[in-house]
Amino acid sequence: MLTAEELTAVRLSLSVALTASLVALPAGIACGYLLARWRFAGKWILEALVNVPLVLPPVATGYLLLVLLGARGPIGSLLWDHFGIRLAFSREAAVIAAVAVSFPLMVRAIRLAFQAVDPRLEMAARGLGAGRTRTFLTVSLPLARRGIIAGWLLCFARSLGEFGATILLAGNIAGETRTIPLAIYSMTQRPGGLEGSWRLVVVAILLACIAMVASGYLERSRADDVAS
Amino acid sequence: MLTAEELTAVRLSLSVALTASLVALPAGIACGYLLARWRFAGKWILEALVNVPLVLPPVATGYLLLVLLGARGPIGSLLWDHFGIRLAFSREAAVIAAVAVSFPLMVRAIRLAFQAVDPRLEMAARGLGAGRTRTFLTVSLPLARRGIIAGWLLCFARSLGEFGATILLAGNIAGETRTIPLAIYSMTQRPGGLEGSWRLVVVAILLACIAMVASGYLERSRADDVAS
Amino acid sequence: MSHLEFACQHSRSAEFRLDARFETHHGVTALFGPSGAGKTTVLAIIAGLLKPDAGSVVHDGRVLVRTTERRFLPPEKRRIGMVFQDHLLFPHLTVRKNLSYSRRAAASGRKLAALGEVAAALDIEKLLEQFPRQLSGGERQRVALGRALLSQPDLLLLDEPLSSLDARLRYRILDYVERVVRLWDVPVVFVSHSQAEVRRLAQWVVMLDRGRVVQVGTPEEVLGSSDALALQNSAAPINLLRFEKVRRAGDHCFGQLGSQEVFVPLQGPTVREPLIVQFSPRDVILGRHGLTGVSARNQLSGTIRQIVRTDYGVFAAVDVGQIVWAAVTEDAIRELDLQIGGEAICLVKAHSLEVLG
Amino acid sequence: MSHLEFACQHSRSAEFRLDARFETHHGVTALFGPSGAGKTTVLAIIAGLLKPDAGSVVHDGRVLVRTTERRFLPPEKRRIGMVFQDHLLFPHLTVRKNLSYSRRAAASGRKLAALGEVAAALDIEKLLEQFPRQLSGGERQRVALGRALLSQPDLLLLDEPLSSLDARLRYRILDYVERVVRLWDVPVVFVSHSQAEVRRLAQWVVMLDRGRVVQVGTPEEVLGSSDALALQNSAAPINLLRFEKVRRAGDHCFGQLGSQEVFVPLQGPTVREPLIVQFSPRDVILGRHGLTGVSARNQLSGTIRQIVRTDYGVFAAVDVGQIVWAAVTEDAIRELDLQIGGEAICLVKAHSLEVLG
Amino acid sequence: DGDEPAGVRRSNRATAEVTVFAAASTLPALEEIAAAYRDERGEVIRTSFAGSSTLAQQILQGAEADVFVSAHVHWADFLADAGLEERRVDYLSNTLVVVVPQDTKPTLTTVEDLLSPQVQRVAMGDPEHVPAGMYAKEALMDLGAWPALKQKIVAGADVRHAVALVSRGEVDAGIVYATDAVDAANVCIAFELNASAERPIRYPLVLTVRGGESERAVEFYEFLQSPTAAAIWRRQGFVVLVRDLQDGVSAVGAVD
Ligand SMILES: Nc1ncnc2c1ncn2[C@@H]1O[C@H](COP(=O)(O)OP(=O)(O)OP(=O)(O)O)[C@@H](O)[C@H]1O
Ligand SMILES: Nc1ncnc2c1ncn2[C@@H]1O[C@H](COP(=O)(O)OP(=O)(O)OP(=O)(O)O)[C@@H](O)[C@H]1O
Ligand SMILES: [Mg+2]
Ligand SMILES: [Mg+2]
Repeated sequence: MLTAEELTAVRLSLSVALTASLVALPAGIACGYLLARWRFAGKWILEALVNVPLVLPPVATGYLLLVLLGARGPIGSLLWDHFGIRLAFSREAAVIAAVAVSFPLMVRAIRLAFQAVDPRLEMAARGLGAGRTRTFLTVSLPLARRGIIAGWLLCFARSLGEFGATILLAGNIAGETRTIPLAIYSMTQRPGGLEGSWRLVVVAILLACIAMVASGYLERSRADDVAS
Repeated sequence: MLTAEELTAVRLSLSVALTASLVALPAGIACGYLLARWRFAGKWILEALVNVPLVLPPVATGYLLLVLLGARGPIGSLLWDHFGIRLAFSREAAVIAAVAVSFPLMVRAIRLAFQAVDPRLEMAARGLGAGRTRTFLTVSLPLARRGIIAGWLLCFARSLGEFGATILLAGNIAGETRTIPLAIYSMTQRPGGLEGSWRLVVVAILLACIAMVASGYLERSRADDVAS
Repeated sequence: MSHLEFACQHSRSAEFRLDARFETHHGVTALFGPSGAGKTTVLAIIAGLLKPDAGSVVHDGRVLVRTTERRFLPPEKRRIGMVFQDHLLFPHLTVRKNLSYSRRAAASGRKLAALGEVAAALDIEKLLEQFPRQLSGGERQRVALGRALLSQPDLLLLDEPLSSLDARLRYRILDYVERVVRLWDVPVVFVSHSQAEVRRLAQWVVMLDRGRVVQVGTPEEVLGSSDALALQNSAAPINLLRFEKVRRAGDHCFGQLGSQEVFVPLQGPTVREPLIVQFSPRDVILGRHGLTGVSARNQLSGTIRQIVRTDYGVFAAVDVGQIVWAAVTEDAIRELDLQIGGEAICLVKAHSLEVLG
Repeated sequence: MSHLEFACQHSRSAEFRLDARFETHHGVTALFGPSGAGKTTVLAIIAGLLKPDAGSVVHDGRVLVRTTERRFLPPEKRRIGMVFQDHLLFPHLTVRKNLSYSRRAAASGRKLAALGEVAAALDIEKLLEQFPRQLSGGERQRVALGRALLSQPDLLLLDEPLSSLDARLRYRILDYVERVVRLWDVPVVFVSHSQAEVRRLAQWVVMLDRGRVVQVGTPEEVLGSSDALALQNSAAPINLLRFEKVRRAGDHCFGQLGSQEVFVPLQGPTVREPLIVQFSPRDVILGRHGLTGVSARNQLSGTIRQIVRTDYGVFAAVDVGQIVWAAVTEDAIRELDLQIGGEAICLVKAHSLEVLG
Repeated sequence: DGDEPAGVRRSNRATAEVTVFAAASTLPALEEIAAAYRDERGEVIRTSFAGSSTLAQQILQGAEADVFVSAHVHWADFLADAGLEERRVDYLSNTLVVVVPQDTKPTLTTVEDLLSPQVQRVAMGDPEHVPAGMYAKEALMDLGAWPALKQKIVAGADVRHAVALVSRGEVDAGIVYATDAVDAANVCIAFELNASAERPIRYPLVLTVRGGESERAVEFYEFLQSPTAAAIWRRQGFVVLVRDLQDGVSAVGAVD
């Protein structure tokens, strides 16, 4: 049904989105917890920082990333000089772009979830001898489970749809960085191409459906026994 | 500090994002509540539908909207024939594009918040004689307040950064639909390129900060009295 | 008079299935039974918070649920006030707003109570502007009770409404609840683990165990019965005397026990037959012969049937027509030479007799 | 022997400020006081769930908090097991996992209890695979108690651990808790509104009111005191006799009341002086002259000082050296011709005397 | 240019306004021309800038464009095929240049240099759809260098993206329009690349059917080709093709 090119794009998209959402998860959880539970001086700065990619057009985010991570950028040149790593225009760049753009969404969902956890339950755990770490792992984390899954899913879905930052940082290289959105974009830019992109659009919609069903399954609330 | 054109873009962006997030709010709350509390046959379809714009590249979303709402589209032609309303290429179109793209984010945050409300509290309210509506307005809604604010904010922020769908549905018309992201895009076409747009980028970042501080204020949790 | 008919089945888990049927047309009905017996489940079904798997609940002719007809009156239409075991106060509302949450109009011609009065009775006047999370456990319980009272209910369901209150408050609130119930004739179904509370408030007791109704009746019947004793396993036997005939004399009366008579002070204007009184073995003084010049009005002579030594003390069973248990000391047994088969006189203060009816 | 020193100030709201200081080196200490007195606040500070504004808590020489030194031992280091008033079970864990949540190793050489034993004692064996939201109120309370017992604590804090249990379970669990406390010598601080529970379990009582310690002492001292009475406001006066001198005789003894002696059965091997006994006015039978041949060992003669008619009945105060209140009926007053200034004999069963010490 | 009266901004449904949809790369020039037109005739022109493809799709979907300035003949053809074209003139052209980051010595002088190992990555507009990329690809194919260079290509979302990549030193060279290269920071032109003879670079000016019905639209359409406008086009680096010669068009003027 799909052409080889389309298939590649789908596979690449999935792998980029999956990698991005998984890579972002630990940081997302850490950030969400920090913002939900701790009070520190520069908290709002961290918050604003995390959220900047949300307000910026993705292209600008991509450009800022390029400035940072590009061969001449402070981080990029460091990586290049010391490790011989070139980030821009690689699959890794696509992942980074996806992470940057979808991270705020993940953090916000996770943060809300942690805020909803009764801090007295955490205190109860500590009273039972669990240190901060064990309390976090056995009480806070599982109780925030739903929000974390939701955050992960948002991140995954947003990564699937990410276009602007990706094309800037990772370019539009078939088989390497040409994810579904980039493929759709490329197609729509050719006369008559728009109509040709419907198959990928359908695939994207299907992916949305699958993700929804999966998340519904993962987040599934245990049956409430109140009548409704 | 800002040129008149930039100021116009900032003002326009704010007004579009504000309108979009406010217009989307009732529907977002309705959808979030429906998805959190009700069980119905086609639930996952509604869910997938809401989430499609998240997975699709915004350009594709924009194109779909254009096909629907454009002068030749089924809805667009209807509006034009019967009401003399032209949606595409207006500020309203920018609002619609922003709503479409940011709606899934809003719904997810709100849905999570409603899921976190103890259904037994709702039952208690009904036992006290409050009907479904009053229960919703006086118990569910205020208890989901934080998530609703978060959802609203996500929607607002995402709307501020929206580019792809906007340029397709609303065009890039100075003073009418040229929001900050479109202005940044337009500037990159001018001498000086991307570098010339830094002022708007800074403005966008500032807006992110303001939004964060504001939401922190709105969502502010009352002091918990457990030691930490 | 209010009438409640309950007949429902409901499975809460593989372990627990409610299958209870009872009726009450009494002002105050107590649900009694061990933890996990299904008391809260019954209340939740009456209030409409739980849809039973099968069965029906009818209150004063109104069908609240009837699964065969697929009828389920939504909770807001039931006019039932409920105090939940875990309070369920609205966390985002102040105490005042919690109390005044219900806007249900008073049923024709009666307004149960005003906020100020209820707050005063429950001693929560100073807490009106607090939020629930700023309250102590007992304070929360009182607010929950107040909220239910102020919802102008036709039926009040109270799930352990006084369990975390000290004696003083408990008495005061019991007084108040009693007054509300009497004055406005609101029927009450309440759950309590305190025999004292049940005896004081309830006219009818439904005893549940493992989801089933094991006994229904007046508090005397139910609380005094062997089932109740088994369930309660109280530390000592309890004395129950049942008088089939009662002779009325002024504001007191005499229960007929064979040829003997027992003086019973009466609170109310009416005497029901049979009359059941209850008293503790510790309220019985054993003697060898009749006494005069004491304020203890009841001296019942009988035969000692049994002397039992338990962890809780020594008890002697005296057959005076019915069995009366007396708590005795080893010294007294020796001194009075109490022996099985011997005669003895039971001295019981009329004050010690609790009339169960 | 365990030793707990508490001296903290903490403002919870504009209305409520805790300012309490007490010490206890007893096995079981009860916190007693009306709702909102600050009992939960005290426990929360001891457990480390609340940082006091100022003050210190020292347990067995370990400084748990000392604000002047900015020391605050985190709760997980305190080895304190707590049962919360609202249970705070982990909603995402089964009962079994809740019970076994604590992995704290038993303190040197002692393991308080195993899961199976605790579950059996608390009658929650069938619930082990359930989740907290599937439990009834009383079941939750028992799981919370079990969880605290299984955390191998050096100090147990129990906040109304038995309030929603029926008498049978309550007795059984009291027995078990008593055993745990005795066998393993774990000190306990507990909150209860039940005088019976306090009398049964506690060796030391700290009475709180409005954030202040109003009295500290043995249960007899505190529960019998006028303060306690005022706080408790029990429906009737309570009789307390204080014997400065006690004559020991076998397994009982005689308290000296002027020239009269009061027979007191004793449970323990030792007699403390002064000896305080308590009994209800309803346990007193008034007579006009001495009696023989009755099992009631105590006949105290005295002068009637007062006759009071209350909502709860009629009471006569007899001065037998100390005041003894007796509940009487109007009939008895008439028949025995009781008058203020007249002589009377108080007949009190030795069994009715509760020794507070 | 941003300070039009507020009333104008609001009147988005005023059909009377002349609306121009123009390829983003013509933005600086067109804004200047519109300003000149306003000064001269007192009439405000509504402009919308985006990729040519986007604009063409929008017009196809019924967007109220009177004039369409396309960066590629494809999209003009596309509209013509859809029957939306009233008049068209391939009025402008552009030049392809190879640019390098300013701080690298401009050692590149020929296409062969691009193939050398010292050049690892070459940025250009996406040859699949960005006009500049398509022209560059055809030019390279003409030179036979495309197959070898293909691997080194970094496809930009548009020319500006390619220019940015060069100026950031992200790539070793870029193939862009002269119009984009002139004013770009940290970029200098190494050499010019001749466009394919078969497919010369053309910017068609299209008067849509809708525009043909409006006198004012036609007026502006003609103004776009007036000497005033031509001067502006040229100043912005475009090549203006003049039609006064018999055999079609010839280039006059070049980079300023
Ligand atoms: N949501 C639930 N899911 C599954 N089982 C439940 C649920 N709620 C209660 N149960 C079970 O149903 C039984 C009856 O519960 P119920 O709350 O009616 O008891 P109860 O008589 O009120 O006890 P208590 O005095 O302890 O409050 C219990 O065994 C309990 O474990
Ligand atoms: N989080 C809080 N914020 C403000 N005030 C509080 C808070 N928690 C408790 N209080 C107040 O502090 C006082 C003491 O509360 P505490 O819970 O210690 O009482 P308690 O003795 O345990 O009462 P109870 O027997 O009703 O549980 C109460 O008046 C209560 O209103
Ligand atoms: Mg219950
Ligand atoms: Mg408390």
